[in-house]
Formats: sequence, C-alpha cells, structure tokens
Amino acid sequence: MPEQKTEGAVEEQVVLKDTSNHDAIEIETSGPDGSVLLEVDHVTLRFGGVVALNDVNFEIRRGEILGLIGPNGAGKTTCFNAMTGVYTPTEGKIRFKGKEIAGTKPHKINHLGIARTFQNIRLFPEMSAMENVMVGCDARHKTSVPGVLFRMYRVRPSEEELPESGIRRSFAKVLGISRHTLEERAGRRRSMELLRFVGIADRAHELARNLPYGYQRRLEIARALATEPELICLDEPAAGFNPAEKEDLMGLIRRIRDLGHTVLVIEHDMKLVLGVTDRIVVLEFGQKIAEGTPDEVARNPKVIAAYLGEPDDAA
Amino acid sequence: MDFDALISGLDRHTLDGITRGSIYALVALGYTMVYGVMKLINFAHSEVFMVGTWAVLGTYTVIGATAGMGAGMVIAATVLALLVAMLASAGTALAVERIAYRPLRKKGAPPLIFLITGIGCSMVLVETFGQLLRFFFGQPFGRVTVNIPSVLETKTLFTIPGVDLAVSNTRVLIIVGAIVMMLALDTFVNKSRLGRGVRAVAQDPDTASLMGVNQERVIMLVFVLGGAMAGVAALLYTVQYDITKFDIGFIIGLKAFTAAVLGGIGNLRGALVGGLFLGIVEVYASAIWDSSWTNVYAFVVLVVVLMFRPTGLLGESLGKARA
Amino acid sequence: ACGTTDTGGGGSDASGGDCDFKIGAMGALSGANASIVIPSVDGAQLALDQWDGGDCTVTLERFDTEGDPAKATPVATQIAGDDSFIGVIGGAFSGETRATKSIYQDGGIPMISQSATATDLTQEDPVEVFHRLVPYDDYQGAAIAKYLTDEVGATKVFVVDNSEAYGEPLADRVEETLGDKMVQRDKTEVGQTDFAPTISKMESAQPDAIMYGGYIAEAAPLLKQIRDAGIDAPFIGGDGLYGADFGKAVGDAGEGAVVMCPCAPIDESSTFASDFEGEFGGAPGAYAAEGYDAMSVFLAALDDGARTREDVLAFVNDYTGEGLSKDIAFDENGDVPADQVSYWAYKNTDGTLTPEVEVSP
Amino acid sequence: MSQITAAYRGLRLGDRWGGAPQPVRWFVMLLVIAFAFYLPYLNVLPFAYIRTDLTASGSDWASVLFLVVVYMIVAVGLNVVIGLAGLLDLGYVGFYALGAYSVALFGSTNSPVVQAMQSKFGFSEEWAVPFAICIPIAIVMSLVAGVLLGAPTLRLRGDYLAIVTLGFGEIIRITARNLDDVTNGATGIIGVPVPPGPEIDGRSFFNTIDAERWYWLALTILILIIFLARRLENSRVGRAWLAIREDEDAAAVMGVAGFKFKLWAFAIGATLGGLAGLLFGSKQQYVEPNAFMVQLSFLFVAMVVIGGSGNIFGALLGAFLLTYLPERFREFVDWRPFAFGVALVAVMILRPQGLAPSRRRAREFEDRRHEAEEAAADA
Amino acid sequence: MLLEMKDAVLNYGKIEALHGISVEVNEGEVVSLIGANGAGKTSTMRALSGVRGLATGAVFFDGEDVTKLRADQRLRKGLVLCPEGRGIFPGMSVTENLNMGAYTRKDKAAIDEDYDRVFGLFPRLLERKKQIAGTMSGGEQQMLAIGRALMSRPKLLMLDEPSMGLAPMLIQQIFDIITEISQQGTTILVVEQNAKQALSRSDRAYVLETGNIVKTGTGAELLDDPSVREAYLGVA
Ligand SMILES: Nc1ncnc2c1ncn2[C@@H]1O[C@H](COP(=O)(O)OP(=O)(O)OP(=O)(O)O)[C@@H](O)[C@H]1O
Ligand SMILES: Nc1ncnc2c1ncn2[C@@H]1O[C@H](COP(=O)(O)OP(=O)(O)OP(=O)(O)O)[C@@H](O)[C@H]1O
Ligand SMILES: CC(C)C[C@H](N)C(=O)O
Ligand SMILES: [Mg+2]
Ligand SMILES: [Mg+2]
Repeated sequence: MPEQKTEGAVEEQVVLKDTSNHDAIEIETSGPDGSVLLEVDHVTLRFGGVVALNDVNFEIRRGEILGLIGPNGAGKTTCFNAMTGVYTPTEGKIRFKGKEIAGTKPHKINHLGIARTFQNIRLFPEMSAMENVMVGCDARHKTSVPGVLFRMYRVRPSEEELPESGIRRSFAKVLGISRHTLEERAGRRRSMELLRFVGIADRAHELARNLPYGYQRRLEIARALATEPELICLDEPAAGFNPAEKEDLMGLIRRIRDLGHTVLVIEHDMKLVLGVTDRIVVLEFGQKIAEGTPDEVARNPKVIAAYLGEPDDAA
Repeated sequence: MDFDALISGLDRHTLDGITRGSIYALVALGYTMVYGVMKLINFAHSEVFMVGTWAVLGTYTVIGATAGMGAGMVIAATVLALLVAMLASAGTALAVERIAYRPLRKKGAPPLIFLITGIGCSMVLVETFGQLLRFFFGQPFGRVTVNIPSVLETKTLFTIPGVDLAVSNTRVLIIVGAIVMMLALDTFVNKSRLGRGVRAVAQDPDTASLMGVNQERVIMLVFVLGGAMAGVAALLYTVQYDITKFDIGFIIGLKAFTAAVLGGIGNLRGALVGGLFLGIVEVYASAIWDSSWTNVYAFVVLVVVLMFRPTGLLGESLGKARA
Repeated sequence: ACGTTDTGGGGSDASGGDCDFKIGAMGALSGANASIVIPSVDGAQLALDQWDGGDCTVTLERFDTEGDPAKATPVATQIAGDDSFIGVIGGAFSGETRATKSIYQDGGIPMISQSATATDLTQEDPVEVFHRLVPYDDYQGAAIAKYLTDEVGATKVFVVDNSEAYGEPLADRVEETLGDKMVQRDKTEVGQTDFAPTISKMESAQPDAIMYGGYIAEAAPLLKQIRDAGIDAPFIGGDGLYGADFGKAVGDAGEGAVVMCPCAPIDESSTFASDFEGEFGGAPGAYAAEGYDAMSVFLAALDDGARTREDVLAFVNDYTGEGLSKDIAFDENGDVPADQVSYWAYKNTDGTLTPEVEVSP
Repeated sequence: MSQITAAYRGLRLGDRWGGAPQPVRWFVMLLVIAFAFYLPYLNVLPFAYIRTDLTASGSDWASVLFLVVVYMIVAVGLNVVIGLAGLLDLGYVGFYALGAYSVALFGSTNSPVVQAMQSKFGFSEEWAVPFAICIPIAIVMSLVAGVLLGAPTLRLRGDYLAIVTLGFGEIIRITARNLDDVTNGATGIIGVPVPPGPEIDGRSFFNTIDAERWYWLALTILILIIFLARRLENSRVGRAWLAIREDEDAAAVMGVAGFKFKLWAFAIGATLGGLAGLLFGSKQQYVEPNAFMVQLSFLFVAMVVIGGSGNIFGALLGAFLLTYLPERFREFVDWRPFAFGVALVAVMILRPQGLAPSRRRAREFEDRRHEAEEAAADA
Repeated sequence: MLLEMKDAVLNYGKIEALHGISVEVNEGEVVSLIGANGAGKTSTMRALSGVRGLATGAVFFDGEDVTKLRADQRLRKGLVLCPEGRGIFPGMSVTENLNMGAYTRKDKAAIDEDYDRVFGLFPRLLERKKQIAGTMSGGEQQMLAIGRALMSRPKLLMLDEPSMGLAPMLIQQIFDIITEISQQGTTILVVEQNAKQALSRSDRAYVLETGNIVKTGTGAELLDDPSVREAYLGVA
C-alpha cells in the first residue's frame, strides 16, 4: 500500500468531511476523548437453546481502538450484529452516546454513526469500487426522489462551486444550484479520497467482484468510512492476509483512529490485535472472561487457556 | 352472503375443496421443485399440465376407450393413460428445460430472462395446441373445449355415515392419488441419496458439485419429477372434468403457483398444504359468496398469509425443509 | 375528414364518381364461440354474392376480434379511419359493440348488428350510427322467463351467469321477470372449469329448472357437471348457446337442453337455405339470416345511389323493407319495431338444435 | 444476424454519441424528436412500409403509434420498478387499469360514481368531474394504490412479491368487473372524457378517430417522463436501488433505507402506469375490465426485459417492438401468438442481456457469461 | 505421481489468472501452495478440482487425464476440495452437511466410523449436530467444511485456507489434523496464508506470484529462503 498516507493524516481529516454540508446531518464528533461512546449493558442473546451472548457487559470509549477476541463461536460477530441492528438482544441494553439503540433498524443505526464491515465480505459486487463508496457517502446526503426528479431544493452556491463558464454561471447565480448536484459532486470527490486513503484508488472504476480479496476488504473499510461513522466496527479485517499485508492493515487502522473515528475490531491474529489495540475484551461461550490492555490480556491465564494456547509467535 | 350455506354443507364443501386442492397441489409440486433448485419460476409448467391432459385424450382415442367398458378395461385404460400423461408431461418439462433454460444457464443469464423464456415457451405450447396442430390436423385441436371420454364413470363409491355424504369413485381416486404421489415424492427427496443431491444443488450448486453431485442430472431430475406429477394431475383432472382445451393450463397453473407460494415455495410438503388450503378456501368462499370472486379470495388469502408468515405456511426451500 | 391516414393501399375517394366500397364485419371468427358468429358473416357474404351491383363493387372484409372488446377497438379505429368502408356488420357480441360504437359514431359509419342483444346498446346511450336486427335482452329475459314458467312450469329456477357483459345482464332480466319463482342466483367466471360450489348450491336449492346466461365455452362443462352430480332439472340458456358447437361440446349431458334465440327457424327447403348450403356446405347456422339481411340493407343503400357514409347512414335510418328474418325497420334508437319481436326455443336433440316452440315475451 | 450486429457494433454508436459535443447531441436529439412527431404522416417509400395500414386487415397507423407510446410510458415506469429497483412486478396492469378507471369513474356521465354525485349534490345530468381534475385524481389513485400494495408486501423477498403483485392486478380487474354499482361491472363505462380542445369538422379535437392528436399528446408526455426518469439512474436514488438489488442487508447497514426506496420505486412505477392507463382509457372513451387481463402484465414485463432492463432506451425499444410488430403483421392473425412466443424464446436465448442493455448490465452480463462458460469444464 | 497439472492457463473473462503453471503432488506427500492475495492460489485449486475449466493445459490424477471431467466426476475418483470461504450448505443441519460429504459413498459402516472420527476431531460439531449450518459462527463453519471434506475419504485432499477465521488454538489443531491424516495415508495439497506453519509441515511447497510459480522446494528450504521470509512470513 502506498506509504505517503501516514504523514498526510491531519490534513485529510479536514478534506474527508463532506463538503456539501449546506444541510448535511450534524455529527457530533465533539465530546472529550475517553468518554463512553457505546455501552453494552448486560446483554444476553439467545437463539433457541444456544446462548450466543450471556450477560455481556463492556463499553467503548471515544477515540480508542478496542479489540474483541475469543474462540470460535464465542459470540463476537453476534455482538456486532446486535450493535448494528441485525439482531435485537433478548435482554439488556445497548446505548450509543447515551441513547438506547437495541431494536433500531440497521439503516437508522448507521445514521446515528455506527458503521461496520462483514466477516464474509459483502460488497455490492456489480458496482464499481467507487460506486460502492458513493453508496456509503449517500448515507449522509438528504436528497430523495422528488429532489432528484425535480431539483427543487436549491442552495446559493459558494464561489468555488459556481460553474466556470458564461450562461451556466449566470443561471447558477440567479437560481442557485440544486442540492442534489452539490451532493453528487462532493460524494464523488470524497469517494476518491477515501479510496486513496485505503490505498486502492488505482482500481476505482473496476467492479467490486473483480477485485482481489485484499482489495475487497479494504474497499469494505472505505465504504464504511464514507458513512462518516463515529464508531467503525471491523469483523476480521485481516482474514486471508499474509503477514506483510497484515502489517499494512495495522497502519490503516491506526490512521482511521487518527481521523477521529473510534474503532472496534474483531480479529484472530494476535500479532495484529496486540499491536494495534488500546484495550481488549475477551469473550468465551458468550461470556466476557477478561478485559484490559493488550499486555494484561496476553498474560491473563484464563485467556491463554481458552484462546491463545501456548505462546506461538507465528499465529 | 350466505354463511348458513357454508355451515350446512360443510362436509360437501370440504370434499369439493380437497378435490380441487389435490390437483393444485400436484401441479404446485412442479413449481416448487424447480424453484427450490433453480430459484426460478417455471412459467411453462402450466402447459406441462395441459399437455398431460391432451396425452390422456390421445391415449383414449388411440385405444378407443369409451364410457361403459368393462372394469378391467377401465383400469387398464386409465393406468395406460396415466403413464402416457406422465411421460408426455415429463417430456415436455424436459424439453422446456433443454430449449428455454439450459442455454441461458450456460450463459449465466439473470433470473428475469428465464422468466421471459418461460412465458415464451408457455405461449408456444398453448399455440401448438390452439393453432399449430389444428392447422395440420384440424379437430380436436384448436381453440375450443374438447371432450375427453369419461372412461371412468362417476359412481358413488360409499357414503360417509353420520354426515350422509356421498363420495364418488373419481374423488377417491383424485384425493388418494394426489396424496400417495406426494408422499412418494417427499420420501424420495428427503430420504434418498439423489434427493439429498437435489437439496444440495438447491443451496449451493458449486459446492454440491464438489461433493460429487452432478448438477445437470439433478436439474433434469427435478424437471422430470415435476413434469410427471403434473401428468398425474392431468389424468386426475380429466377423470373429474372430462374436458381439455388449449389454454386450460393457465388458470390451474396460476392457482398451483399460488398454492406453492402459500405453502412455502421450495417446500414439498408446503405444496400439499398450500394446495389443499387454497382449494378449500376457494370452495368455502364460493359457497358463501359466489365464484366470480374466486381469484380475489385466493389472492387475499395469499397476502394475509404472507403478511404473517413471509415465507409461506411451512417456510421456504427444499433444503430447509427439515425432514 | 380523416384523410391523414389513407395511404398506399388505401381506398378510393368516396366522393368520386366510381363506386368501389368495403363493408366490414367484426366478431369472434375464431375460438370457442366462433360457431355463433361465423354463419352470420357467411350469410352476409351470401347476400353480397347474390347482389348485382352494376358498376359498383363491394367487398366484405372480416375482422376477427375473438369477441374481445379490447381486440375490437383497434379494428374499429381502422375501419372508421379508412374511407372506403361505408358500413359495418356487427359487432356480433354486445361487449365489443359497446366498446366500439362511439368510434364508429365519430367516423360516421353506419353499423347494423346481426346479433348484439344487450339492452343498453340502444336503450341507455343510443348513438346514431348503431342499428340492430335483433330485439334487445329485456325481451329475451322475459322470453326465457316466460318459457320457464309457461312451458316448463317451473317455480324454482336456479339462475347462473358468467359475470360477463352479455350473460350477466341477461340473467338479471330473467331474474327480474321471474320474481319469486327464482330460488337462487349464482355467478361463475369466464374460463372456469370446476363448478363444484355452484353445483352444491343447486343440490341444496333443489331447483326445477336451471337458467344460464353466458356463452358455450363455460356452459358445456357446467352442464356436464350438473348432470354428473345427478341433477336433472331442465337447463335453458340464451342465444349465447345458439351455435352448432354447443351440442358437440356438451355431448350426452346436453340432451334436452333448451336455447332461446330471437331468430326464427329457417325453412330447410327455402332458397336461402339451399343457396347457403351450396356456398358454405352446411345448413344456415346462427344468425345467418340476420347477417344476410344486414348486408342486404347496405346493398340497397348503394342501389339507391348512396355513395358516402352520410348517404348510407341516412338511408339505413329510414329503411323499411322485408327481410329474411323479419320485416326490417329501425326506430330512432336503432332497434327493430316491437311487433317484430319474437323468440324461438330450440331443443338440443342428438347434438343439434331443433326448433321447439315460438315464445313471444 | 451476426453480420448486422457486427456492422452495428462497427458503428460504435454509443461511443460516438458519448464523444459528440453538446450542441451536436442537442441537435440530433431535436431531429429525432421532430421525426417522431412527423411519424403519423410518414408516407415516403420505402419508409412508408413501416406503416401498419398497408394490408387489407391492417390497423390504423396513428392509433398504433399512440398505443406504442402509451406502452412506452408503461415500459419506462416498469423499468424503474424492475430494471432499477429490481422488484419483479407481475401486476403492473393493475395500475394501468386504475388510471383508466379513475378517469372513467369520475369523468364520465355514465359512471355510477358520477351519477351518485349528481343526485347527492343536485348537479345536472350533464355534470361530471372535469377532465383536468381527473388527471390528478387518476395519478393520486394509482400512487396511493402503489403505496398501499407496496407497504405490506415490499418486505417480502423476490418471487413472493411477483405472485402477490400478480394477484393485485387480478384483484383490481375482478373488483372492477364485479362491483356493478360502482364500475358498471362487466358492462364497463362509456363516455370516458377526453382532454378539452377546439372542435374541428364537428368532432372534438381529441376524438376516437384522429389518433395522431392523441399520439402527439402522449409523445409529449413521454418525452417529459423520459427526461425525468433519466435523472433517477445516476443519482443517490439510483445507487440505492442498485445496492438494494445486490445485497439488501449490507445496504441497510450502510445506511440505505431499503424499504423507503423500494416504496418510492413502486410509487413512481404506479404513477406512470396510471398515467398510461388514463391516456388509454381516455382515447378509447370506454373502459371495461377485460382490457386489463394478467397477460398484459406479462407483456409489459417482456417489453422491459427484451429491451434490456435497466436501460430506459432498451425499455422503449422493447415496448416499440412488442406493440408494433404484432400490429404490422396483422395479416398473420392466427399465427401471431405463436410467433410471439417463439420470438420471446429466441431473442432471449440469442441475446439474454436484452436488445439494448444498459452499459452496466451488458458488462455484468459479459462477466457472468464468461464465468459460466468456463465453469463448464467439458466446454 | 498422484496429481499433476501441466501448463495450466485459466481465464476469468479477459483476465488471465494463471499463466501456464505446473504442479505435481506425489502419493503420501503434504504439499503447500503459498502466495500473496490474488496470486492465483484459489484459482489453481479450482482448476484442479474441476470447478473451473482450463483454457489450455491438462490435469492428470492417478495417471488418468481428468482435464475434461467435471468436479463431481473428479470427486468420485478421490480428488476432494474443501473450498475457500467454506461453502457449507447453509440450510442443512450439521449432520446433513457431513452426510453430503459422503454423498458418493455406499459403505455404510465405514461412514458411521467417519462420523465418529469427525465428531472426535471437532467436539463443537457434535454439540451442534442439529444446528442449521448457516447460523453457525465463521469458525464453526470452517470446522464443518473440513469435517465434511474428510467424510469423502479422499485420496487427495485439497484444502484452501483451512485456518482462515479460526482462533489461534484451533489453527494449531488444524495443522495437527493435517499431519495426522497425512500419516494415515491421505495425500494433501494445502493453500495457506499462515505460511510458517504450512511450510514447516509440508514435504514440498510452491510459491505463486501473480499467476506464475516463482519458487519451489522442500518446506524447510523455503522456510529458510530470505525472499520468502520477507514476503510471506512477515520477517524482514
Ligand atoms: N441465528 C443463529 N441461530 C442459532 N445459533 C446461532 C445463530 N447465530 C449465531 N449462533 C451461534 O452463536 C454462537 C456465536 O456465534 P458468533 O458468530 O457470534 O461467533 P464468533 O465469535 O463471531 O465466532 P467466529 O470467530 O468463529 O466468527 C455460535 O455458536 C453460533 O453457532
Ligand atoms: N470470479 C472472478 N472474476 C474475475 N477475476 C477473478 C475472479 N476470481 C479471481 N479473480 C482474479 O484472479 C486473480 C487470482 O485470484 P485467486 O482468487 O486465485 O487468488 P488467491 O491467490 O487465492 O488470493 P487470496 O489470497 O486473496 O485468496 C486475482 O487477480 C483475482 O482478482
Ligand atoms: C351472437 C350472440 C350470441 C351474441 C349475444 N347475443 C351478445 O349480445 O353478445
Ligand atoms: Mg465471527
Ligand atoms: Mg484464495
């Protein structure tokens, strides 16, 4: 992945925000780092006889990278699903920025500021990489069907939004520019920036299904970022990566955090988890068995017994 | 509106409904199996049924079967007609698969295209009997209703005591025939190895082939079985109604498809449940009101059921049908 | 008026001296109900063949509508838009006639229907161009009811229709006339094959006669299922069953079924019958005489010197004369005069309809 | 066939069009539109051979053109539902019927509804809702029907929707046929109003015969609709539909309000269907239930798919061919349905992506085809 | 030689994913295939198993040309693939999925034995015998997929990234299983990102890079190869 990104991070933070903000949804990115962003409050989730989550209790703090690990079938993905509205907890509450979100529709939850990637990649395979990201950008846009059809909602354009030439310029000055047009423009620009950010801009116009696996994983991240989430959840982003690629991914995750997003990551690769997270929550059989800094967790005998096995640097 | 009529004749109406529903159910099997495996509504299936009815007529004509033959002859003629109808219907189904679906599958076409070729095939088959064959052979082909000799004459077989309901031999044949065929098919799909292959292809064709399942064979099998069931339905239908017509498949096909969805498309037992349920609902409702609203009852029931059970009464998919 | 659409093969200029015209006939020329329509068009053809037009040439063009109103409207637009047509025979069925008569009205082209009997065609919203050679169904309903009460002696009639534009209103009329001599009314659908619900209603109503309003296609299976169920009450239908195919389609079950028709039997020894037989290889069937008469009226208009639609229309409006089927004249609505209203009951014996008795409503 | 397609490809029309400068495109477009308006008068050989009234039993050319355009409006609407949003609607004729019936029910003095209003409010026998008001009524009725049908059923997946919509179409038709006191039942309603206009030759401007006027009216509406519908495709809305089609759950998690957008698609489709029905009913000046059989729905779907679903111009082409060809070959009356069926199968097998697919579909399709062909190891 | 692929070229539409590669696997060996994302590992497996046809080239199995055979026909000969992304039957129960593995087998007693063996290897599957496979967690599905492949009693078992999505302890276990079944006489071809583990347990290995084989050697040789170490082991 191109390396020039790391330095540019601070500027990008500005550019990556939607610039068509004449009327965009306000996202409070304010709030001090370290305050609670999402709270999983004694959540239990059962499927018939299977207890996938059993009284799980933890919180995610603003600005951190939190790892979620545990043996197979421990309930990690289920926990994601509960947070993103795919499942509703049997018991307990999930609060995002203090607001109860259990039972809210997935797209509403996205609008509140949570985005995710999937363990089994789920892109829109017949759309280009760029369009995939545009769909993410659209989540923050407001123009709906009448707006697209009739372009009635007009905004007074700023100087740089005005068309270059003659008649069109005068028209735009008098009539304004439709919000739809501005949103489209901003969306396209931002999508390209995001693709560059995750390092796959070179194949922006290829269909998602034809991208190599690693690119697809990164595209999923770009698409999720496009919805301007406060919290982004990554489900096994490194699955199928080789060690060198995992190294790159760690850098990307850090840079996402540096943009001001809070990150929750599920991963089985301990090197990545220990290397990138600030804190780790460990699940086993649907129960939380440990929580703490990477060091603490890695030394925790329960975790070693249930999950890590004897230390193995190659894992 | 006449609820009394329904209540007072409940036994009779139920019997009528089951008779009608049995035929729906048998035809529904074809829709459900093809859908289960290929996620495709085989629009030409209604004509597979129609061809079966003509095959019955053809058989009777060739062997010169008429009403009032001896019992042995009646049985022989009926069995022969059954076999011919099953063969003809299965053959038609297979031909439709070969001509209209296989080339598309080879090209990886999206499902909507299959729908159109299905409709096209259906028109061709309808017109074959309504026009093409008439052009070459004249009567009985063409756009008129034709009679099929009622080889098996309707007789009261027994009377259900208590409710004093006369049950005719044709009805017994239809109901028993339908249920036996369904059970046989259900056992086959759920218990036999080939049946498991069918379900595997239904869920993931690529992986199924990795398990040693021959996908093409399975698809052919599905069309043949569905077609044969439509052939059985065709015989039972002609036994009861003694007629056929070039476009006779349309309405029955529509209802059978509705029944399949009602029961949970892709689910064999769903087809039986959906068919019987639909038949009974239609007859009950026609008893209370009248037959001019029949299709409305059918579809309203469908919508109501789907609203509460979005994947039909018994739920979806050949694979998910837990044996 | 509508010269915009005549091209290439279009007709000659009607206002010119020469006399080269077409007459259209539209109806169900194919399908299950064709046998009620084709003889009438054949009858019209016969009239044309027998006509000596002098320097006039007229051709009869047949348009198949399958009796379907939706298919009839484009046909009507075509006929109305082509100036070489100066008259229309039809529509044969009421539904298609209703759908097209305003088109013909806009085109100012006279129509003479040989068989469309629905009441509203002339009684509710008459148009100037429409005429018919048959009385309307108020009479037919009354005739059927009268037959049922007087000839059959029925007091408990079960009335069924096919929910369609001809059968339903006819059954309504029968119901009205019968009053409390009707025990129950039921409706079925076009295309239906399983009549179990209707039959179980009959079983409990125990009617002493059954009346069906509709066409042959559904009447045949219905009647068969009625007989299969062991109900042997007399069965009577309207002119919708008056076709040679009825007997064939219904088979043994149809033995004794009665069909009412506003058409008198044609004497087998008449010249018309023998000419018809000679031309079309069979006895004149349904409405053959009416078709013949309709054509004759148009031809008379040409003989009279009419050369435009307007002329022909004026001629037809005022026409009086003796026809094969009846004495022809049209009242201001386009109907036959009341004294010409007469019905015949035909009984199906051995698969053919034989005249039984005349009924005047 | 292949030679023709090769020659066509050789022209690279699409690319040239895309590459042409703006004014040239405008000019060509105007030319095409002008030609379309001129069509009813087209009488220059050999082009006149496309007319449908050359044979004895032919049909009126301008009427055919009108019907073509009405079906094109239908196809554009259905293309939104099927092609863009990916919802299989087999009951589209229901909306078409609703449009036709609304104008009849409120605009005709023969309609029981109008008669009831007359007696209720003491209006004269001549009174009926004016045509101009019937238009919004028809549009609102079909839109509401679209939403009412969509709201409970759009949650159903794929093929369930197909049968439910099919049922909807039938319910509309049967209800119209059976509710004698509201719709005149099977008899239908005559005297459906036409748009106002000056009288010419003693006939109102819009009459049943001078079909070219109807054609121009419908064509104008069609052009407007195409202009609007094109806007949908490359927009937030179009992308949302595409995303839903591909993976509805993933789309939801990405913030796409699936239900809302599907409902919009349905509402747009319903409105256009209703509008087309209104034109049809008004031109016929007569509506009756049998004009709205299910088979018409199949025909509509076939138009969109044959043309190449997803592409407005494909849908237009499909509508044109499937309406025009049967009319052009009227002399083969009895064989038309047979030929039609054969043609459906043949065209789809030879060109499964449709005659004029959208670029995206064409590309998707190529990929899939290669994949499928290679997947067959014995190939 | 049990399996041989000669000069295989595989296309996806216009993209050529394999540029004429040759792979050999001898009876009883464990051979691994490593390479970066998109190198063509999965494509190689697909070509070998018959899920995809080759543009040119040939595949021999057990001395027989199987190039023209479909996947199901190759399976009957004992060539079994456990595909990438698991490919379980989502609507069938765990037991039914395993049963599908034995689709072509008729030896009932031996099949029952194999059930016990698989359940012994993955107790989680035994616990969840009746669960519908589609609702299982990612790792559980992976176990099921491997178990199902074993149910076919393959002569040659091909595993495409068997450790993907598994927890560290299980990865260890999977490799132990691979070693074990290899000792029981099954030949194995495995694709792995977990190159270190894979190489240390393989007799031989191939390194794929953008559709070409760039290196081959014994597992130990490649483990020591500096360029391999840098590219695939994450050790500079
Ligand atoms: N819909 C469901 N019905 C029944 N059981 C379920 C369902 N979804 C998940 N489970 C079960 O819940 C448990 C937790 O699953 P989950 O997918 O959360 O695991 P995970 O921690 O993500 O594991 P992995 O690392 O393997 O992906 C598993 O045992 C799984 O089988
Ligand atoms: N279905 C497909 N259509 C088009 N291109 C494909 C398809 N599948 C794979 N490719 C392309 O073929 C090349 C090889 O892919 P393959 O899946 O074999 O790689 P791999 O080595 O298995 O990678 P990974 O480690 O990501 O699984 C890649 O460039 C990929 O983009
Ligand atoms: C030919 C006749 C049976 C037609 C019938 N009288 C009708 O009005 O429709
Ligand atoms: Mg998981
Ligand atoms: Mg791979």
